Amino acid sequence: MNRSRQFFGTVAVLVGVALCGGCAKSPEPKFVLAKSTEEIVPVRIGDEKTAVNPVEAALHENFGTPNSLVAWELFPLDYGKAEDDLDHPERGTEGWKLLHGRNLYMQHCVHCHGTSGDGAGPTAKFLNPRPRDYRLGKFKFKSTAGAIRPSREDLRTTLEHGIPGTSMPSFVLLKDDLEPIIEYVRFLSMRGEYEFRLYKGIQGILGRKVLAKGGSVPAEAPEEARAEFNDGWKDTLEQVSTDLAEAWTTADAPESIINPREATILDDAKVLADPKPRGSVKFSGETLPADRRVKLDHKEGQYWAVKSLKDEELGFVHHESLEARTGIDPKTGKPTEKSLKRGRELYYSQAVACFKCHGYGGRGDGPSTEDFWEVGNDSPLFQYAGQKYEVRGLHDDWDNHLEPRNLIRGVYRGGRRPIDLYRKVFAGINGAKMPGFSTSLTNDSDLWDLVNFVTTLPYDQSILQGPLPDPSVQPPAAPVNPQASN
Amino acid sequence: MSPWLIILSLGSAAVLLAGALTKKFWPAFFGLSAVATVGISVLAPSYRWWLPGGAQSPMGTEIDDLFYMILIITTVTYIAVHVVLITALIKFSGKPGVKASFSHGSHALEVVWTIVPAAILLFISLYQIDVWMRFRNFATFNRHSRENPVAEVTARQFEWRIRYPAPGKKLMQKPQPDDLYTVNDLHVPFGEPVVIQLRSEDVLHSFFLPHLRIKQDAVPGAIIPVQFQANFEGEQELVCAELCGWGHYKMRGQLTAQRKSEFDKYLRDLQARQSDDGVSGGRAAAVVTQATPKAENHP
Amino acid sequence: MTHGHGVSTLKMGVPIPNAKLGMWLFLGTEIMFFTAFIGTYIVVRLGSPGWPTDTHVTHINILAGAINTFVLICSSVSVVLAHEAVHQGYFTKAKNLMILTLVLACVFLGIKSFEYYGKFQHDILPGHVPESNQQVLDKMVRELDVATGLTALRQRQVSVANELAKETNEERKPRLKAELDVVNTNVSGISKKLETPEFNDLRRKALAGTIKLDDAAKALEKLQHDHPEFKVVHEIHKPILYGNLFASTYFLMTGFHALHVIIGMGFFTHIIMLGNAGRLGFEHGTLVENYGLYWHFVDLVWIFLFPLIYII
Amino acid sequence: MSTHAPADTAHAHDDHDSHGHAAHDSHGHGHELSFFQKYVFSTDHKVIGIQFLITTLLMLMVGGALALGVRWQLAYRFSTMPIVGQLVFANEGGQISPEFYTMLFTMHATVMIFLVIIPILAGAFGNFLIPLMIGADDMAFPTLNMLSYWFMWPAIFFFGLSFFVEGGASSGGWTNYPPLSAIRAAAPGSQDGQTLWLIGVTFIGVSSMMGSVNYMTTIINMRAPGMTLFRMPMTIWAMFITAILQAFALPVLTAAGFMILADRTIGTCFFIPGGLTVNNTPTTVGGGQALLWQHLFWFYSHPAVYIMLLPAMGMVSDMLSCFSRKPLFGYKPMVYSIAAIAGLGFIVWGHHMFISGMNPALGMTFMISTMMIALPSAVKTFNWLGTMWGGNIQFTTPMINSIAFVSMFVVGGLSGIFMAAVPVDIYIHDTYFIVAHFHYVLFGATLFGCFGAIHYWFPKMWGRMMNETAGKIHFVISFIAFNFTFFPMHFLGAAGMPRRLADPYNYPYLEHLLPLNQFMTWSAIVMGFAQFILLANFFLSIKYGKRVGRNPWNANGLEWTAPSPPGHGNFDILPVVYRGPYEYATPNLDVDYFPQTQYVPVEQRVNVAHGH
Repeated sequence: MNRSRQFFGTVAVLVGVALCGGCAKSPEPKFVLAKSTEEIVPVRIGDEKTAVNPVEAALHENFGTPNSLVAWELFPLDYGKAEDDLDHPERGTEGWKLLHGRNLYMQHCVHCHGTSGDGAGPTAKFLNPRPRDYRLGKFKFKSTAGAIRPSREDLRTTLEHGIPGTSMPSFVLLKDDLEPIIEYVRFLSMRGEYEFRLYKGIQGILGRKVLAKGGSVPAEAPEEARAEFNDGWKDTLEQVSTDLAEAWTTADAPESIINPREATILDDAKVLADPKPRGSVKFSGETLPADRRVKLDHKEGQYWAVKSLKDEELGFVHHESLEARTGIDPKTGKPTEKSLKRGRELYYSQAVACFKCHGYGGRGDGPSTEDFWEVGNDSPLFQYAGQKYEVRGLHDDWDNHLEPRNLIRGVYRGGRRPIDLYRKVFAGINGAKMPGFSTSLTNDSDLWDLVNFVTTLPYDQSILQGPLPDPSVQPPAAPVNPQASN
Repeated sequence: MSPWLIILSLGSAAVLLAGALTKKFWPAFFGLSAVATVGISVLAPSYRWWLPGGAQSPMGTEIDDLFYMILIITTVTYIAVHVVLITALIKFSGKPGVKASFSHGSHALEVVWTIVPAAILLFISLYQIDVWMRFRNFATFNRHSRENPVAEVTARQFEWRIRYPAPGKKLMQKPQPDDLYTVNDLHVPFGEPVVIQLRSEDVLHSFFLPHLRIKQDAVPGAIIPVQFQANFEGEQELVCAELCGWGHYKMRGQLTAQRKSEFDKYLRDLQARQSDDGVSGGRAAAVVTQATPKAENHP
Repeated sequence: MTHGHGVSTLKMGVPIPNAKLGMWLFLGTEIMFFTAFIGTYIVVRLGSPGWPTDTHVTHINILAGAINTFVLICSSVSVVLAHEAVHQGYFTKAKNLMILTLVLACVFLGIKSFEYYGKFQHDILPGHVPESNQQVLDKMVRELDVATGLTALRQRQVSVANELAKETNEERKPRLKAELDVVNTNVSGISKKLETPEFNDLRRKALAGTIKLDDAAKALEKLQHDHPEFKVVHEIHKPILYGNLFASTYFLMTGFHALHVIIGMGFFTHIIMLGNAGRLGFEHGTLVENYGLYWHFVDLVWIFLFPLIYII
Repeated sequence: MSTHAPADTAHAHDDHDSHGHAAHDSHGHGHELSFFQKYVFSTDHKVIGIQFLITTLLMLMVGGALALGVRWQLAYRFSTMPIVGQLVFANEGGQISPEFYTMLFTMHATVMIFLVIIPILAGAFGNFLIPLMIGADDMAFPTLNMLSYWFMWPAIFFFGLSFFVEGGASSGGWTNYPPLSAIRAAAPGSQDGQTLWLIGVTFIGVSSMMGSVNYMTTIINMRAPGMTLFRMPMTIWAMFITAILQAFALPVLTAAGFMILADRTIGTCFFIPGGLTVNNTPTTVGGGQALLWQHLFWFYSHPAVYIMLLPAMGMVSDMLSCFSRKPLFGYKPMVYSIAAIAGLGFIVWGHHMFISGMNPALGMTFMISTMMIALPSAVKTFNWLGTMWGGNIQFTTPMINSIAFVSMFVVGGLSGIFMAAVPVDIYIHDTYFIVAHFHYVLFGATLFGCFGAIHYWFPKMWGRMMNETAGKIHFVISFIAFNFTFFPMHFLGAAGMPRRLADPYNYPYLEHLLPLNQFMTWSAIVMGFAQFILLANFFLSIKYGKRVGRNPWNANGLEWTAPSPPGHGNFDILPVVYRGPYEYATPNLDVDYFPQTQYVPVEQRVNVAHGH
């Protein structure tokens, strides 16, 4: 009997210990502060009794924590107002979309992109390329120009198609759930950018030197100094939030989207002498809006009948027009030899110089990848701006090593449609070293020639053959930053 | 909790109690476990803890039939073995002073219980060889679908990349400029055997269509044709069934089976979308016109 | 575990000492070990549409292999004689025969390393063999870059410059500056000397893939003639399809065999040391026999490997 | 050392030490040995066996903890995982990362297979029982034996270390399929963790190889006088055949391990096909075959499945016969069955690869051989039933565990037929049906067999009994929780739930399985904690258990004639064997057992049934 008691006593103790270990309080997910924000020494703001980190306080007030989110009306954020929807009872809660988005984000995205959207989740460090850090407000693959934020539609495209050639998979099957995720990603991005800009704001008020040492206005600083800081800080908060709100509002405006400069070929069209192939012909000669889908009908060899589906406009386009604009042979739908030749010329030209990054053989191993590149002012490592990365090769704005695309593989991260490639050539890739050529190549047909060249490369490498550019020209000293103009 | 479960648990308690009172606790215990096992298996389908609906492909139906055949054989064996076991436990529970019967075995019994299972097992294996050969032997595939694979499915970490030939063309092993690409959503015409070419770009994956009972590993370095026939119209799951890395569970795809005409239209739409160059009357239109010389006037 | 004296008639089991039985069983596991390798070789070879068999391409030396086979067979004989000598009590003779075996094993390894040297010379190493024209050219570019040494130097340049920029201690700055100057001079000197127009031209064309292999070989030869620094670049040979797989299996099988040879040499050394110490006696009969068994096994494996790798 | 004196003279010399064999001189005098030589680096097979046993019991808890991690994720996907989540994944609110999940199940399998099941059977019981049951004074090569134990520790160390290196532990599944495991960039766990895993497995391989050569030599050559092959207990037969399997299958895995290690480190390409792009690292060059690894791996690992089962079968046969107080039914068919399982075990490996894209004709061949291997298993089951039938069954803890073994083995065996049938396997391959199947065999059968064996031979190890009540409570909880945990897995498999998914409910057709999974998880937790009862019972009984004499179970085997615990050299008199080990309930004897060593004068023999 005694012996049995000993057994069970021991067992009970062991079980108890194990249970206590297992049932400790579960941690809450938390937004991580950027490294730079953490360096700020707390100050007393306004009439506060205790010193706080001003950026942290502002973030907490305006965005909350993952478990209690705060949606700011000022931002163009559809956080999901409460609805009466019997089919979806969860929509009755205020902010349901953001909450739903957060839940989905915590299930599908957090491992790579991190709770704060800093691209530093537990899985991130092993992925190549690294997951996006949303906090700079920069997105690579989008249809909007330059540094403009991505539209909701762009984010949806990325989620639906994934990013081929990277670890970002396609989430196309989430369907209705995509919208909340997009909204939450926008929320995280705004939050991160807000943080980043506030830091820059403090830097502006206090000067860079103080911050470089990780300093701020000490709590015991003279009253005037603190008052001055508080005034400046108030302005900064206001300025940053309105700027941000505007930036994100612009993103969804239709005019932010890049379309081919000559989006239609109708303006070139000539009305035939006998304008009666099919009843009355109404042709204005004006440029049709880009979103209007047009169908072509093959007609008598050299002419194309163009019919707008929307309002039955009918016009005739010269056979050569399509070819002249986009380098496509309308008979075969394939790029013309002339276009490919011109594309090659541009690829190896000193003005466009694609080969410098994408390589002499299009394999993404150009001379630029052999150089050491400088840290930019905008990068998270801006305190080292002017110094060089010790890893050879290009770096993106997130300080990650960057490999120019291998054009032979036929994998296009931003999408493989001609319009996607056009946009890349037109405006460059935001955050990466790919510059836009909208200013250097004023003629759209040049851009299309490049697109044709690039889309043909995976299937026919013979178009690379020919003399190589003059070796005496060194690679450019600094990258052409597409954001510089914005 | 369903009433069945309540009845089950109360019954179990009663049996165990009765066993304990009659000093037959252990026979009752093991007997109960056997009864419970069978019982829960009978109940399982009503909780949908069972095959995900009837098989939606002819091959799947045959596999289901085999499954049920084996299930019957094994259930009978299971019950028989346990009846003997429990009987032995009840009948021969130890009694003090009683000596067990002295026997080293029986040659006749050994022969019987070697030959009977052997015959059954041999029957099972020979019975199903043709199903297996139809699944894996390419020569038995429908000739038309074998020569005209509907798509190439390339598995990669962690998604299914799908490549269709342009409408009216054949799928080539080497990618063609006019191939059509999608991701995670495989469309096929329904009601006819189709063949896909299965590839892998990085590690092992497995192309698993649970509702069609189709599964085939995607082996890097190999192209494996897989034939199946979707007997439904609509969408079903496509799952990766071979560990392929950290995001294995993320590799969710979908099989959409459509009427032939809808499938063709799907491909044409895909083609138009993919050749979109933002220029009205540009490449998209040209390509569509190329594929269908007589343009349709309705969208 | 030796059995010097007679075995009881009531002893169950087989009439051999435990140690010998153990050795036989161990050799059984060893057979399976090499079976896996040989099986792999057969599978990958039959499973590959092509295989490099031309000895000019693979730099396999059949003669060396044949000599090695002969050497190993001789050593097997000498080890048997050594065992016999121990049994008969001629311990010095046994020791001498063991020394002979050891020497033969050394000869084997010598010839083997000569062969390996050839492989290294021509870079027929796993993962190093180009299997397409572009890979040949890429490899040449890589080796050219290594030959100039500029990549490493430029790396150093950057890290010293960064160190200098980060350095707050004024006293240390001059030293870093001086170092930076030295590196800078080195870089520009070497660059001027080696990065000639011909060098750049060859490199560029190779990267673009627009140069024929023969032309590249000629250009490389000229570079090597002008600058001995480029001598380390391997000569350009045609791509070898399945060359990497060949090299993998070759090194795997011969490597593990050589490892077994080395272990066997350790055994022989043990016996020789016993002999030198004058402690070799009748009780070592089983030990010598076991070592001999092991050695026969090593010999046998080679007899399989020789035709598999060298002849077919 | 094994020159036993003739049997009849052995009685005269009970002073064992006075024999003074050469081999004994070095370790024949216990009092001269230091603590380390006696208990740590001991060459005594009993000490080594107990070392193995305690190590594997501890590893069982480790492997169980890893399994609970897996179960937790399946029940509460991406919510706070106790302990690990709080410690490692605080920023994410305690939800584990998906790659950590892959590491959990990989290391669960690794620990359970390589550090628990194989060593507890071959290492612990093999070591402890073989010399005792065949009447030898120790293993043939005691030093090798010691090494085989200590070679396990580097493996434990490397497996443990792998959790703390960059990228974490191996995450390619215990099957370690390349290219996932061969290319460093393919998964976080494919970095250094995978290398450590391979090194660890190589150590286990060397350890097993040393052990199996030792067992084979001992069993062949060191049996006591009279112990003919067909008088050996089933345990010994099973151990013998297991050792053969291990010795001749394992080197293949070791060789394959070296190859994959070379692929990972020095640029060979045995298992890496050319032209792959994994995680954007440079495209692979070469032309190896990914499937080759599967062939080599399963060439070992299918026999390994029997390595993980046969010894338990043997021990259960002994226990069933003893507690049915009745001779084993069909001794020779049982032996032939084991041999047949081992023989066929070498030619069925392809059934793990039915859907891997290998030649369909091969698939057919493997299907038939796989179906046929079910036959000896069935024969064994029937023989166990035959043993109990007509017996005088005593429901001791070892016995109820053995009955559980039979019952669970039937489930595991029958579910095997589903997957042996290739067309059905197309559907259930890599689903939870497989998981259910092998857990029924490995846990339901083998581990319950081991639990029984621990209770059965504990008195021989320590001279004390384990507590019967605690043993029965442990059994009841474990058995119920085990079935609650693993039986529903058949349903999950039938519902098409694939293995190794960190979040199966990502697929809508599996969403309704969540409550069932939660139920299973809680059952698993109960099962896990129930093992503390076993541990407590084990360790406390060493000190407080009831003292017993040499033969507490009235069993026949040679081991029961040795003192409890046996001293150095095991037997105080060299045993001579007169009959097989299963002569229970012999007519015309007063008692119902008839030890193998009991001598019967000639004039009485007519009245006593002959042994084997």
